[in-house]
Formats: sequence, C-alpha cells, structure tokens
Amino acid sequence: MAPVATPFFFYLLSGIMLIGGILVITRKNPVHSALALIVTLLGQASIYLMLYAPFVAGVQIILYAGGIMVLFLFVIMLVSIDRAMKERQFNSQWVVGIIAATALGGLLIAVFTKGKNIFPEHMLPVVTDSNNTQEVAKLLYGQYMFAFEIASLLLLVAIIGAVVMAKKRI
Amino acid sequence: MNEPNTLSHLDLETHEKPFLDANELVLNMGPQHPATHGVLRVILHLDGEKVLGLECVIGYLHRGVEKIGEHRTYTMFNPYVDRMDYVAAVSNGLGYCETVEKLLNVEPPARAQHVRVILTELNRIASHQLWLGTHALDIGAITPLFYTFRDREEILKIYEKYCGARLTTHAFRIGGLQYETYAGFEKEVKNFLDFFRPKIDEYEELLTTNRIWVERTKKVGVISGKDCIALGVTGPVLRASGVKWDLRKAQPYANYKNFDFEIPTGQNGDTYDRYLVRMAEMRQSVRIIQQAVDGLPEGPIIAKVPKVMKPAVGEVYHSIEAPKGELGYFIVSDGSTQPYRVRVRPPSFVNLQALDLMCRGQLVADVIAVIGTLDIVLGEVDR
Amino acid sequence: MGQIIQYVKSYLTSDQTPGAAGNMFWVLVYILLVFAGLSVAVIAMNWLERKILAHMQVRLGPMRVGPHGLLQPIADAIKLLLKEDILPAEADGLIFWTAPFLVVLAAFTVFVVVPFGPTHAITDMNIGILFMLGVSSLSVLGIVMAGWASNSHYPLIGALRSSAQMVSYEVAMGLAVVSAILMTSLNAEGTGTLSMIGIVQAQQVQHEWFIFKFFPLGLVAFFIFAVAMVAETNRAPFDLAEAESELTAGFHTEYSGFRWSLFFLAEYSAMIAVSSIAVTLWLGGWLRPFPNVLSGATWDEIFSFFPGASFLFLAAMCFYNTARMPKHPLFRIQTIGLAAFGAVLGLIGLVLFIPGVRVRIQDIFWFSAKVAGFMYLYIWYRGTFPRYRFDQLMRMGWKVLLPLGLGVLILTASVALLQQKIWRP
Amino acid sequence: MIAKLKANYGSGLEPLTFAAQNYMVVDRSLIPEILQILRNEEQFDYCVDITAVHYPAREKQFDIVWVLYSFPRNERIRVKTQILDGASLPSSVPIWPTANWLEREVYDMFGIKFDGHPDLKRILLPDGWKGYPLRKDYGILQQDHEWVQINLGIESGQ
Repeated sequence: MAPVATPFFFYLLSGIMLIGGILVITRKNPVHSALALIVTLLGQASIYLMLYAPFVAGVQIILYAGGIMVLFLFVIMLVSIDRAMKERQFNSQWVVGIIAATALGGLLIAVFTKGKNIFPEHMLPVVTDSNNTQEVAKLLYGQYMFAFEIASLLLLVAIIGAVVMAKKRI
Repeated sequence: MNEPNTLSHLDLETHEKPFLDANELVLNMGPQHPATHGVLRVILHLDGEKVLGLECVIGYLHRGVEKIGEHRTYTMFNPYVDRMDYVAAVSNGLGYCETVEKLLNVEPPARAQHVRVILTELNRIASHQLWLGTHALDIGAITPLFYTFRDREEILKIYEKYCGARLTTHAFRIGGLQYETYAGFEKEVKNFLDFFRPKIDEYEELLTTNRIWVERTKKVGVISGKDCIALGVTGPVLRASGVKWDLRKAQPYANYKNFDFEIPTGQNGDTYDRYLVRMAEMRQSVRIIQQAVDGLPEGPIIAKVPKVMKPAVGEVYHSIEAPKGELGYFIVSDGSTQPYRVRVRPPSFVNLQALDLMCRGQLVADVIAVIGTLDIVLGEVDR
Repeated sequence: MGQIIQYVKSYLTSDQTPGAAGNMFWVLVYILLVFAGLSVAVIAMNWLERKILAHMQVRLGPMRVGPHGLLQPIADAIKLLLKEDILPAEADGLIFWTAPFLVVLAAFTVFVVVPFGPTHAITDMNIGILFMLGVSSLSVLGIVMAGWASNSHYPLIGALRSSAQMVSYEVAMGLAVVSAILMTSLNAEGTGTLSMIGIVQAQQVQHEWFIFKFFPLGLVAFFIFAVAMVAETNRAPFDLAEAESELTAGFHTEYSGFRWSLFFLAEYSAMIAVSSIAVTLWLGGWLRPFPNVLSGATWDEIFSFFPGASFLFLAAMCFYNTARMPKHPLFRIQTIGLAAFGAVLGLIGLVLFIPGVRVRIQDIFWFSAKVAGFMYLYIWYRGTFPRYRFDQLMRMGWKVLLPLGLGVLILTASVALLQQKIWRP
Repeated sequence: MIAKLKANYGSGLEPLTFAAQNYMVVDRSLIPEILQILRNEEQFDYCVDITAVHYPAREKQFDIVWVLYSFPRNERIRVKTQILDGASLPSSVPIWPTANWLEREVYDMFGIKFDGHPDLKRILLPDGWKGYPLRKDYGILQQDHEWVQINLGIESGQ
C-alpha cells in the first residue's frame, strides 16, 4: 500500500488545523468557534491516520467530533447568542497570556531543536496494519492499566460532580 | 359541595420560575400548525420542553354566527348552525330545532323523533371517528386515520342519500323533518351497524393495548372531576373524570328516554380514559341506533308549524349532548319573524379553556395529545 | 496506453477489494457504482415506502404518474430541484448552506467500507466498523448546524431533540456492536477484527451467524442494535426530531427544494447504512442462508439461481398487472409502460442467469435482500406505532437499552473466555 | 328555593317562568350576593353560560344572563339583570372559573366590563378592534375599516 504520510499531507492538515485553531479564538459567535474546533479535531484525526494509528483516529472522531462537540454545541445553542456577541472578546489578562504563550513557544522551539536527541528516530517499530487495535489494547490494559483506571476514576468523580451540581435533590 | 369552587391544585395566574433562572422559551404554535386542528394559536411558555403555561389565541374563524342569526328568520338561520361544529352538523341542527320548537311550543311527531335520534347518533359516531383518527395521527400513529375515514364514509353516504349533503347536512326542520326517509334507509342503517361493530374492535386492536399508545396517553392531561365542573367542561372529558353526567339521561330531550343505553365513565381523567370513554360511547350509540331503527314508527314526519314563524315574546335556553359536550342555544324572541338574540353555548369553546390547566407541567408532545383529546372544532370555538 | 490497460486489468485477477489492491481506477468505478446504486435504492425506497404504507392503510398510494405511480419519485425529484431555495432572513447563511452537505457527506462516506461481497467493497479498513460509527455520528453535527442556523424555534428544538437522541442511542449501539466484535475473536489465534469483511469472514469460519451465537446473547445484542438503529436514524416510532404533529418538520422545517432533498437523501442512505451494519454484524453479510444445513456444491448452485428468479418473479407480477389494467384507451400508455418495466426486470433476471454473472452477483444479492428486509421493517414500524415522547425515549435509551447492552457485553465476554479456555487449553 | 330567595330579597328579585323554564330577574345591586348564594348554598356548581342581550330603546340597555346548572339537584336556573351602558359588573371568575372566557366574550361582543376579571381583553376579535359587534346599533356589514387597512393592508378596508 502506498504511503500517505507524505510531507504534503502533513503540511496541508497542519495548515487546516492551525486555521481552525485561530478561528476558534477569533470568531465572536460561539457556534462558529465550536464548528472551527471540530474542523481542528478532524484534522488531528487525519494526522493520527498518517501516523498509522487508525484506531486512535476513529476514537477521536467518534468521541470528540461526534460526541463531545455535539454536547458543546448543544449547550451553546441554548445560550443567548446575542448577549455573547456583545461582550468584549479578549479579556484583560493579556500580560499573563503573553507570558504563557512565550513560555510554551520557547518549550516547543527547544523540543524542535534538541528533539533529535530526546526522541531517537524509529525507536518504535511501525505497527503493522492488522493488529494495531490489539496493540493499543495490550498497552492500555497491560502496561498502563493503573493509569487507565485512575483516569476512569477521575472521570467518574467528574460525572458524579456534574450530577450533584445539576440536580438540586437526588 | 360547600367548599369554594376554585381550581384544586394550580394557581393559574402565575407559573413557576424556570430552572436556574434560564430564559423561558416562548414557542408560538399555530395558527398554521398541523396539530392544532384548524386555526388555533397556542403560545407556549417552555422551560426546555416542559410547559410552564400557555395561552390560547382564538377567533381566526370568527364569522359572527350570532349576529347573522339576528338578521335571518328562524327558518333561514337553520342551515347556518351546521357551519359551527362542521363535523357534527346534525347535532347542531337538532339543538337549534328543539330550541325553536320549545319557543313555539310544538312537539315533533314520533317518527321524526326516531329519525332524528338515528341521524344524531350516527353523527356522534362520525364525530368520534374523526376525533380518533386525528388524535392518533397527532400522537404519531398514522394508520388509524385511514381506517376511521374509511368507515366514516359509510355514514356520510347515508347522509348524502337522505338529504343530499355529506357534511353540512341541514337534516332537520323546525317541527320535524322535511323529507321522508328514502327507500331502504332502515336496511342501510342496519347494514352499517353490522359493518361497524367489528370495526370498533379493529380500532381498539390497533391502539388500546399498544404499549406506546398507553405510555403516551396514561397520566397525560389529567383533570379531576371537580376541576371539570369548575371550568364548565362537559362531554366525554367530564365523563372520563368520573362524573356520570350525560344530558341524554340527566335532562332527556328528543325521545332519548325511550332508549336503553349506558353512560360510560372513566376514573383517572387522563387522555387514555377519554379515549376509552369515546370508544365506549361509539358502542352505546350503535346500541341506541339499533333500538331506534328497530322500533321506527310509521306516521307523519312534521308537526303543524306555521309557514311564517312568529313565536311569542320570551326566551328559552335549551341544550343537548353534542359529541363534544353540552351544546346550548339561548334564543330571545321579540314576537317578530327573526330571533332578537341567538346565543350559542359551544362545548368546544368552554372545553378549550381547560387546556392551560391540563398542560401545566407536561411536555410539548403532551400539549398536542391534550389538544387532540379535548376534541375541539375551531369552527365551533370561534363561531 | 498499454500500461494503463495493464493497470486496469491487473485488479481483475486479484482477490482483494480495489482499495486494498491500491488500484485507483477500480476504486473510482466502485465509488460510482455504489453511489449510483444508493441513489437508485433511495428512489426505489421512496416509491416502496409510499406504496407499502398506502396498502397498510387501505389506500392505493401514488397511481397517477406512470403505471402504479412508478415514475412518482422522479416527478418528486424534478419538483424539488425546481423549487425555490429559500434562505430565511437572519439565518446564518454559511452554516445553513453547508449543513445539508455535511449530512449527505457523512451518510454517503460510510459506504466506503460496506462489504457487499468478499471483494465487493470500495475498500477494507482494519477499523471498518469504527469508521462507520464515527462517520455516521458526524451527521449529528449537520443536524445541529441546520437546526441552529435556521434561526427558528421549531428547528432548534428538533435539532436539540435529535442530537440528544442520537448521542444517547449511540452508546447502547456501541455496546451491542462491541459484543458482536468480541465474537469475532473466537478463532484459533484468538484475535478479533474490526474490519467489516473480517467480521463476515469470522461468521463464515465459525459456521454461525452472530445473531444465533451464544443464544440468546447474540439475539439480544441484535435487538438492542435494531432498536438503537431506528432511533439513530430518527424514524418512527422515534421520529420525535421531525414529528410533524409537534414540530412541523423538526430540524429541516426551514429548508426547501434542493437542500431539503439532500436531507431526505441523507436520511434514507443513513437507514441503509445502519441496516448494512446490522446485516454485516449479525446476519452474515453477503453469506447465503442455510450454509450449514444445505451445504455442498449442488445447493450453492441452486441458491445462485435466486437473484435471477426473484427478478423474473417481479417481472411476472408486472405482466400480470399489465393484463389487469383497464382496457380504456386512456390507460394505453400506462399499460405499455408497465409492460416495458416488466420486460426490463425480466431482462435483468435473464442476465442474472448467465453462469458467470450468477456466481458473482449472488453475494451482492443476498446482502441487498437482507438490507431490504430491514427497510421493510422501517416502513412497517411507521405504519404501526405511535410516536414515543421525548422523556420516554430517553428513559428507554439510558435505563433499558444501556444496562441491557452492558449485561450482554459482560456475559458475551465471559462465555467467550470460557469457551476459549476450554477450546485452547 | 326561589320562594326562599324571594322572601329574603323581596322586590329586588322577580321569579318568572317561560316555556317551563325558571329564571329570575335580579336587581343589579343584589347580583354578587345572589350568585354567591346560588353557588354555595343552593349548589349551582356549574356555570353553563354567561351572555348578554342589547335593548337600545331601554334606559338600562343591557340584559346580562347567567345560565346555571346544579349537578346535585339536576336543575337549571337563569339569573338575569339589567345594567346601563358603560356600567360594570363584578366578575364571577372567583365563583366559577369557567366564567373567564365567557365574560371575555361578553366584553368582546357588548363592551360590558367585569370588575376583578383577571385578564379582561377581547377574545374572538383582534385586540385593536373598535366597536362591539353584537350591539344592535352595529350593522351586520359594518367593519373596523381602519383596523383592516392597517393590519391586513387592504385598501378598501373590507
């Protein structure tokens, strides 16, 4: 099978993701922002596909694009858009924002320049097509079992918290 | 019965605040909406899908029937009443004719009375059939509509043969009937009864034990008998709330006292009970028609009434049990050929008032079910 | 030139799907075929639904446009295309316009992995079923966008209802699917698969459709899926999102003409898509019925006559009805039309009897026949059931189907584990 | 019953019968009291109808009619009173909730005001309409031309 992981696709998808990300924070209408975020997430799923991780890509689409973002939109649609449009977009904590952005940018540049030493190339063999999902499962339920269960517990706490907050009496 | 006659559990002035002070959603339903049975406009105040309150806007079909009545002679006004509740035109005609007969102090002959009962009860069946079809359609069952219309057609055929019209029949005249029944009338009515009895079972088979139907109708639009009386709600809605009251028994008119039938009642006053009551009423109507057509006497069909009717000065209120409830006429005569004042007490208009009470706290889908179960005809609400 | 012909020819000898073989020419051909077939299926479904529903309701349905209304869907399509495309004032134009395309895109893209036969699929992905669920879940986005962008209350409520409904029923659906996927791992290596073709092949290897596997576990999982899929496609009795008696038309109230017809197209192709999943997962996909009881080359031969025979039967029905047509001159065109239609069907039937065609076509036939069974169920539901209320729908999804799905999943896993331990000590 | 009421109220109340139907003409001032008594003590728990009749020649132009029915007694009675044009009546919504729409209709058609009514506005005619159609001086072809012109955009106003 011919490889699709060419630089052209990488730059195309990254470009789409970047444009989507910028739209998320610049659009005044929250529904537009959410839709732009969905575009970004779909681009991310495509990049997973390029990395030969189809299972993660599929899960990304089902959970984020198809599930979570629908709930986001659900909430946003119920909020009065007119009032949100009138509010000032960027809040006044821009000093903190610039510091955070610079720090993150510096980190990224550092990783990019020194990355060759941190991540040796082709350390992990490319997982073959057929048993990709099984490999993910083995890692998740074998090596990283504890982390996985901790994450589930956290999510459970979040769910209970949400129910308690939404319902006055249970 | 000495406690104050106010509504039991709800204060209809204000409705409770929406959850977390969210904006209440105002949804305008109608006047052009598939499930408002005509041109009813309902303004719904919603919290999500929960109904906090609603307001009916009516009058889109107002034609000033009462005003027209003041400018027509007693005979000329007769066809107009058919245009109010156009799915039960015969009942309207019966109520009007009987009221004027009371004013004139005439008694229609026995044969006319029998034919009147037959046609009126056929009309009750037709009206309930139309109700069942549209009500089921509102709740999402599309098939019963076609079954009921297929069978209603047979009734309309009998009307067409008798008086030439199918819907606005103008079947009765003041003092009796204009036309003798056509040859084979009795046989056709009997045939219809034999044809129709299994059809009621067919309707019930489709709906009565259908899980979704039961879930959609039980405990929906509940109204107690006390609230019904306070709001003046009559007809099957009142009977489904457990009040055994039917004008045909309580204050018999025409010659209903000669016939043997029962008043079906419900206990819970919910949409399902109203459905059962109406189904049972159709069976009772079949029973009445059977007795009437079996004992149809020979004789004249119209009493002696003057060509130009000039009733004595006075006023009369008379009401009958129309398919939808108490249909009353209040006619004031000033001794001339035209009524001085005609007032129609429409059952649909008064019953519609209960919509707000019945829908509070329910969901949007239930509003549709309740509008359907009240069985309103906008022609009668607006007149 | 010769190279191109060589390229085109090279696929014919391979036993893979064109996608897996990497042959772009055949991929395109398959895409066109699937797209055309789907459009024809939607048109046929439109006619059949109206006709079957009509006969359930003691009426005739379309009878005027063409013999027995056969040309009605075409007339409808022309009408819809010629209608004015209305953009409501103060609607969000861009989202309003893109929403129907997104829905159609999602509904059609899933057919990339639907296996009509062991090699009759556009491609075979190793995450096939996940891809189908994922892409079909994107159509919710289109519906939400359509409802919000219309800037009107009925579409908004319709969109809210339909998205809530689809998101909740996806969970139960996913659980049912997982329990079927677990069953694919019952082989010598103990490795399951997510590939659509692999799932059917697993049923072939195990000599059992998954609906009968671990009776009644497979059946229950199938039942959960069958309920969830009706809810997922917003069809009666779960058609609250477009309940015409409550919300006039739900999320597509404000749409007209071409864009409305896109929603229509998407709804019907989504119905076919979820039915395809059900057929693939539980009903043995393209496998013919009774492969175990009636096995052997003779039975294979006999079953391969079915496709042609069914078309001939339809043709015979057409000719019978042609003979019953009124003899009035006004009906002459209709009579000729019906006879011609019968002739076309008969011709197709005869072509399907050619030995070479017969063997290749039967996979597609059995798959389509099973899907058609589901389509009939959809119509039957619509003719029979009243509509659920929203809270009842949610209660059923979360309180009945979800625990049931979890239970089935756990039981299936335990039974599968036990069997594997005994089978492979 | 009627005799008892007659004994209590004397000249303010006049019992009458026409075509075997009982009704009583009551003085305007006694109306709230009589209705309350009929509802609470005489068990007339169902208000069938409220309507009015216009007599332009009289000094007291309007007849208001309450049609009442008692479930326990299975009996009907009509209460009638006469009022001047422009005079108002106490609302009977607190006594019979059904009076709400019935009184609105009387207001809509005759312009008679009911004090204490929770929401007295037109019911069948549109809100801005001028004139009260069921008064005798309102012609059968008469319309509120201005309203039609403004709200329906019909030039002729018909």
